[in-house]
Amino acid sequence: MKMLINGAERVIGDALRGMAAAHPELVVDAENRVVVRRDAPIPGKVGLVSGGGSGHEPLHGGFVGPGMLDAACPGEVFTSPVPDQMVRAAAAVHSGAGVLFVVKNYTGDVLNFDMAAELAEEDGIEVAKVLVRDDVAVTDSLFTAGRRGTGGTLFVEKLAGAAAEEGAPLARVAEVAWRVSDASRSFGVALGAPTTPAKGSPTFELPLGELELGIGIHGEPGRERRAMMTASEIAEAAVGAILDDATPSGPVLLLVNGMGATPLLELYGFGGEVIRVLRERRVEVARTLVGNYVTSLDMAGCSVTLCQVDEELLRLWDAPVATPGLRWGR
Amino acid sequence: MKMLINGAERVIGDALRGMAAAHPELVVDAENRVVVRRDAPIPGKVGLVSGGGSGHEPLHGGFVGPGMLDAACPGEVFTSPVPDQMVRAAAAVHSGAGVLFVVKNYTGDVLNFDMAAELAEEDGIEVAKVLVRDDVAVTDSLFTAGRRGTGGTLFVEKLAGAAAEEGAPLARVAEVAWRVSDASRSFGVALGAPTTPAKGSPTFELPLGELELGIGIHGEPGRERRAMMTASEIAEAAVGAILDDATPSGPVLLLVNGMGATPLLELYGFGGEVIRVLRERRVEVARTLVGNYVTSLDMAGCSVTLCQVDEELLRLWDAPVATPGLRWGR
Amino acid sequence: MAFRDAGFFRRWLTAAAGSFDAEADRLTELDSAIGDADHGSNMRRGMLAVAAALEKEPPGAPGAVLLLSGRTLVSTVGGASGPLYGTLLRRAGKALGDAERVDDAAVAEALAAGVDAVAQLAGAVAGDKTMLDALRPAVEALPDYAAARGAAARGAEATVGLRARKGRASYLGERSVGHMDPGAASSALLFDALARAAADE
Amino acid sequence: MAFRDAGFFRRWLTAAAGSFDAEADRLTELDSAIGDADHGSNMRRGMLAVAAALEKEPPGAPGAVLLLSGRTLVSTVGGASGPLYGTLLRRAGKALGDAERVDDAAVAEALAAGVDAVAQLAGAVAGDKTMLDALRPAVEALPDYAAARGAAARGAEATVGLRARKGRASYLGERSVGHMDPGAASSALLFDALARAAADE
Ligand SMILES: Nc1ncnc2c1ncn2[C@@H]1O[C@H](COP(=O)(O)OP(=O)(O)O)[C@@H](O)[C@H]1O
Ligand SMILES: Nc1ncnc2c1ncn2[C@@H]1O[C@H](COP(=O)(O)OP(=O)(O)O)[C@@H](O)[C@H]1O
Ligand SMILES: [Mg+2]
Ligand SMILES: [Mg+2]
Ligand SMILES: [Mg+2]
Ligand SMILES: [Mg+2]
Repeated sequence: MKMLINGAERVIGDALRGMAAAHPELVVDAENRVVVRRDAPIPGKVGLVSGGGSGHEPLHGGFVGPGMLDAACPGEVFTSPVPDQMVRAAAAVHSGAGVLFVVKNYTGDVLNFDMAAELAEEDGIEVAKVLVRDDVAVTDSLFTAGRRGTGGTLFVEKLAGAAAEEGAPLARVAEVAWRVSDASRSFGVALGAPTTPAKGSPTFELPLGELELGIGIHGEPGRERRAMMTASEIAEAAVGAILDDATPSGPVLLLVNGMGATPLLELYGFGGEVIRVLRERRVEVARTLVGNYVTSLDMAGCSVTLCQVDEELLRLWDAPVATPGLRWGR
Repeated sequence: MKMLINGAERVIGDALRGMAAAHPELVVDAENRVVVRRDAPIPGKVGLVSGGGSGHEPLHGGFVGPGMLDAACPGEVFTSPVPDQMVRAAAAVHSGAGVLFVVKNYTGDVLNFDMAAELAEEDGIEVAKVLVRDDVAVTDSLFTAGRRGTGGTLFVEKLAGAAAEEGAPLARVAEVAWRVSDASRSFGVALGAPTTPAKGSPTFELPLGELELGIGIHGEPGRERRAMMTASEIAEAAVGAILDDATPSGPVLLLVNGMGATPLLELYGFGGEVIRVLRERRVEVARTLVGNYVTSLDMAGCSVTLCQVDEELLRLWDAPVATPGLRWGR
Repeated sequence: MAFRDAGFFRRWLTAAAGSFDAEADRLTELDSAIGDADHGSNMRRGMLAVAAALEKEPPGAPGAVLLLSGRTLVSTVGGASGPLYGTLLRRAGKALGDAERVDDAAVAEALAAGVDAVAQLAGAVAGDKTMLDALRPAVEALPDYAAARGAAARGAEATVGLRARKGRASYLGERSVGHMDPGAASSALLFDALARAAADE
Repeated sequence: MAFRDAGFFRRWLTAAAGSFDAEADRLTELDSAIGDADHGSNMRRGMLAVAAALEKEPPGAPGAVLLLSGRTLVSTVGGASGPLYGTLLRRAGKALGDAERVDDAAVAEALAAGVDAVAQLAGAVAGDKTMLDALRPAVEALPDYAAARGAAARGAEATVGLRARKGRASYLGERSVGHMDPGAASSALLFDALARAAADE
């Protein structure tokens, strides 16, 4: 497999050095692997820290900035970062108002963030945690590690970030974050597998004429392999899986997310089908975002995320945000 | 090849319907294939119209909005739109102050826009035209169709769009556009070919261990095939080709552009190398943009564009813009 | 020398639409080697639109058939080939005026005028490896339709050895040598259909 | 019963680092089938960091060797395996205290405490298709190091038939059956290196 890299070992460091050079509004510590907004810590403001394996860009580093994250910790490709990074990030953004860890629900992420929370609290930093677990493809039962965090992470980081930017205290920011997390549902589909630099070949084989339903964002195969479907059928399957899990009783935010290698042209066509299905199922879409936001390297495919919102959450969504990956209102 | 579509014939119409559903701030006429900002025509404002083959998203439809284009005409995949679309777009955005056509220098685009200009002028609309021809991989001589328009298009549309938004008259907007066009230089590299819906297989074969230097954005092979290179070597080749053509005598805007399927993680690493080479060659980078902006469906690869700017152009770059693909300041 | 009415031109272009429908993949394949892999679908789309337009409201005069067809190509094809083939037919249509029947000499003259207009619009000359390398010898062989077909085919074949100086293929420089120009191949299809229409009379 | 000093533990973990370096691709391949294709590179990175740390400032006591190694794993591996293997070694290190030499019974007891800590942190039990399916039988076979190696290998082998209930592989449900758990495979490597270190004494 060909990659635009200097060697598998250098991928993360090189990317962070490039981020540092491209974004003077961020402080990027490529050695210790922490991305922090330049004006942190902001007196009186709760610090939002997230992180996870790399390969999902712009998540998380691209969501650092006013109105969203204060810091992000990029791990190795598809590998949770280590506690040292998180502790360093917490210290960098802590102004005395405490820190919220936004954690995608994977065993590795949970274990590392928990260790970090313990260490940060030993350092006198109050830490709260929100788990994102929005992927309805995973049955949440005793027989799994629980639902994965995928596209819903964007909503949690944006809305909790807006609350923190408004000056809400830690308990309130955490409450918003949990509310958003609980209100988010996602479903993903792969037309092809990603290739990690370390492995150098696709993480699974997907023959022509087949697709994977219910995939995650780490190159793991999905819940089910099926004969190739049209965009319209895929939209029905994805929306169907989400609504079967829980039908929203109010308006939703909609994320039509590309996995990395699916052209925006196709993604918009797919998004149109998703909106059609939602309309047929009488779900009101308040805001729509179409693009590559929570990716899986060069995976071909897409995911759909719905997040039910009330007036307050909608206001937080519309609030200004200024990050490399998401920006409006300033 | 697997695609997230309903059939090759439906790709453009479906994408436009999806755009219409996702972007209430745009008027998307999927049947006639014109994307117009909802508040057009704006009294006294010059209308900016661009267009080209589809498959380069967010270019051009994703650049419609305050501070950039007033309308865009999407053609079939990699095929220039037809004059009818352009005439319709011109009429939709014409407020009496005239219309500027932003045309990428390809035979098809030039011929169709020229026909449209004639027809629009017959309808009493004053039309000016700017050609974007920034690709240094093409020798501009009697023996070619002249340089292709690629990444520089983003700069022309943004800066001329800002000038038009400020209320500059047609002659002035055209002058800015030509100045930006003349000051822009690009070079592109492919690690893999794109697959068009109509053909269904990659437009050229690129064996493992090889890459194409000097590619365009339509799946055409490049100037030269070479053994695979590192990101650092590719950055040296791309920047070298640009500076060999013309070394900037002042600060530049830098676009590190992904062709569609190259992960942002790799693109940032590559961007870091580009900035390093520019620093070594004593070129001052005033602003940097990293991302997938002028794409070629699912092509793996990247391009580098430099645009030399003076104080006025830098101010126009920093001016607010609010489009689906590029947004800041509001 | 035979006279041709509107029906002849409609049969020609309808037959050509059939050829383009059948040969679209081959043309796209040619365009894939030295262009952007769309010539076949461009021409199929345009010619099927031409056939539909001619079927819907069949014009009564040869000139009107060519004008409508040319305008339809301009409105539906896009790319380089839309304006070029559109100009070819529109210019030829104008040359034929309102006459209800035209002789083969007039047809030859009109198509030659169309090719001149293409050359002027395109800024291309013989040997540039474009559709003109098939169109020019073809119109020069008219009014012998069979000879024109052969000349177009040979002209297209001869583009294989040429280095492109116009259109997308020119970006490839030396690498364009060794491939047939897709536009020249489609021009050969056009004159093949013309010869078949003439033979059927 | 033999006594073990810090050198023994350093040799164990340095040998293990060599195994992980050599076997990284195989572990990643296993993780690719039912996980995210990173277990090999995770463990190689972590264990090479352990070997480097032990080389740079070799601790003088068995407990300190394990503590330093565990902390290094936590700081360099990430993922699920970093905290889990880190906890295994840190907990075992704590159990060994400051003693300069420890007997095999103490080693067995310390590693068993480490495995208990892993189980508690991970919330996993036997049969969940995780590293515990190799770790648990291995520590139960201690202090016989060769038997522990065999038990770990058999435990890893037995995960092939299991359906995963913890970690990433659990997302696959039934589709996880038929593949060896990568963490169990790496645990077998760890006990293989331990047995070799013991045999070399
Ligand atoms: N300047 C030109 N003069 C004459 N013919 C041209 C010129 N440019 C392109 N062509 C013709 O157009 C053909 C390509 O048509 P098509 O693929 O439909 O358009 P595009 O190149 O815009 O994708 C070429 O094979 C060539 O024959
Ligand atoms: N809850 C758990 N309990 C015990 N072991 C686990 C648990 N979750 C994961 N593991 C182990 O971790 C291994 C995966 O490690 P690794 O691939 O490095 O981390 P990640 O799954 O985060 O990518 C699995 O094969 C399994 O043995
Ligand atoms: Mg992992
Ligand atoms: Mg084309
Ligand atoms: Mg073409
Ligand atoms: Mg893993």
